Amino acid sequence: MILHTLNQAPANTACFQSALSAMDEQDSLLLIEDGVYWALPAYSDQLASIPGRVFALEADIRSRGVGNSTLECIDDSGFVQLCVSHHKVVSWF
Amino acid sequence: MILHTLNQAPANTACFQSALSAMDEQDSLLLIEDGVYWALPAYSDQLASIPGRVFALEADIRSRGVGNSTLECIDDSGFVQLCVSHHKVVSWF
Amino acid sequence: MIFSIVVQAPPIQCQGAETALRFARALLDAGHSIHRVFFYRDGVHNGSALTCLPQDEVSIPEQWQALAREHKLDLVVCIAAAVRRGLINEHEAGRYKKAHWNLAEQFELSGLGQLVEACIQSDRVVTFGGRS
Amino acid sequence: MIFSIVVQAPPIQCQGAETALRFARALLDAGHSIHRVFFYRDGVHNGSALTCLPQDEVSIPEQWQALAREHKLDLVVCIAAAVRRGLINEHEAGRYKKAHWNLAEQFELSGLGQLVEACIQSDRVVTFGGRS
Amino acid sequence: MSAEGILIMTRAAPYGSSAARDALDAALTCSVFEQPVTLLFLDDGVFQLLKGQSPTEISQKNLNAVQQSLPLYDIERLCVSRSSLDSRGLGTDDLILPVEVVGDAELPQLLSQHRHVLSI
Amino acid sequence: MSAEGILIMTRAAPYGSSAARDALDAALTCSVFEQPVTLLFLDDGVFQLLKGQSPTEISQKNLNAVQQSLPLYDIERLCVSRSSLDSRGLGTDDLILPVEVVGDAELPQLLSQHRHVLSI
Repeated sequence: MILHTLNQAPANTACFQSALSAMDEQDSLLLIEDGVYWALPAYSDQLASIPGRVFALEADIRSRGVGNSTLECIDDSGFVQLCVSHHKVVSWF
Repeated sequence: MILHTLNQAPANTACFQSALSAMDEQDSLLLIEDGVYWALPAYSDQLASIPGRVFALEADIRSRGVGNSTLECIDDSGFVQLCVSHHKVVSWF
Repeated sequence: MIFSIVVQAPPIQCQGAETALRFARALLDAGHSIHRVFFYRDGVHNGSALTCLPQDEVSIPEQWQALAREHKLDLVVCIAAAVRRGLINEHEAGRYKKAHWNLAEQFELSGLGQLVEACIQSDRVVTFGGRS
Repeated sequence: MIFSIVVQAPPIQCQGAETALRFARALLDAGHSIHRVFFYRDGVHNGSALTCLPQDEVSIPEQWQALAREHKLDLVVCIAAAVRRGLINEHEAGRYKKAHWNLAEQFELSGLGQLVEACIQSDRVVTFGGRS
Repeated sequence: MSAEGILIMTRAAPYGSSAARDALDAALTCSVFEQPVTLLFLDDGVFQLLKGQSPTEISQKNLNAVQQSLPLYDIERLCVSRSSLDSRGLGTDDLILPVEVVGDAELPQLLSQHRHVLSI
Repeated sequence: MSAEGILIMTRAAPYGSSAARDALDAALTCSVFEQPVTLLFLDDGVFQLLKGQSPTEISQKNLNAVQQSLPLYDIERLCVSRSSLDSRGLGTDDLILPVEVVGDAELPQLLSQHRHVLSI
């Protein structure tokens, strides 16, 4: 039950791949900052291969013009709730 | 006749690929700082696909324990000479 | 729940410091407590008293200060990382014979032990990073 | 040949500033001239007067200063990038009502126009970057 | 070959780092000093031009606004890497401004056309 | 599941950035405060452990020297990603210290064994 945060845009594939390999199906991934570009349709296969649930930080999605993503968007208080509902937080940057 | 410098280690494949795509056979690539890890045998195929000549900065190779590379190593004065013998310098980081 | 926050991102060049601030506010709004905010690596620049911005922009260091005043936050800047990067308080200025100093009020220089202690005392430790 | 150097890497967290220094020395050794060294983005921290290192380490800002004194180098720090990051001289301290300042001697705050002018005047412009 | 002007190459996504804004500032300054300038968007840098940005919640200035003023500043060429767009599933319709789409094979020539290349 | 101690995860090559040194400093401090600590080297972070480093020319301190002192500090576990080693053509013989090689499938468990994970 780990919450992983990832703030790197798609050119940093190594960061995404490593986060993925460190996750199991009980974990969740929260895309923040430039990490929200992974929510674009072009990356739906990569997102689908993530074992756990995936979220994106709403403020970062809106800031960047990453529209109509099917991801579950959460605000800062949702981020806090995810931290509480998981046992720890691992940051990928 | 462009000298390209690259300072990113192999996890940053996008940086290496973009540098490569911007080079033609008259250009040269100088690996500096963490870029010298591309001189490891594991990356010989990628290096072989570079259209121009490839150099590595000696101080960075020695610092990192990247041994017995077949690349041409140059010192800081060699770096200066490459800047002079090419028309411009493009930095990839 | 008891949280600690680790900030490794500098305040201007990376977004991490701003994200950390918003997260800290959301924590307090939700009734959690923040044991400590620890600034490490280039994150130490969050503690600069000399940041100067146009009037329509609010500086990240000032926002940390305001939050610390209101909620009695413990803002600790890693001393080893800070002095190397030219972020010092009056005491260090004396020790290194510098005529000036630049650590903002509310921030305190201390050792990496404060990061370890934060880990021991906190239920959750959340890191906000830069890139390098 | 006339060179200019652009430094975008901060002095501690990235190697780029040190590489730029070695490159600058090699340029001068080879008889080339350096029109300007321009510090941009987090590279502005190269101009800090408050960097404090253990006695067995030499600070990057001090090495730039020594090189500038010996070779009359023009070390220009981007003023917009600098003041946002808390790097100011006495004049800016007055303007922004700060009691302290921290720009090292030999460094000068000026606009991005100095970068463009360096491009116009130089045969080669070589950039040393950080990562973010 | 008469290489002229300055090419500013930018490869980072906006807002996560200040690179996008810093590259724009440099380009605008070139223009103020009447230097021909080209902006080249590569890799994650193509995200800088996405439409519909609205970064008030993250306390940053909207880059789209500055970008729309680029034509007024006589910034002559905005070049975007085709492969960077393609791999991100983006087309020119997704971008805030009309741009020149550059294939990988044209990159070396684009670089050599300019007197200096600044990476920001 | 009793999660105990601190895992420090480090993913950057040494010398190009200060991350390697900063991660080591944090690990040594954990040890001074008698906290069980594990170092995990992932991605380019595995280069931190390469033998034969000699960074005097670039004015940096030799990390190999600090690394060799790790056992004296009771740093209990040094974990290295197998896939990161493999993709770089490296084996444990290339490394300065004996390490625990961790497959991708074991990574989730390694993370969950620790109370906190710090990325540096």
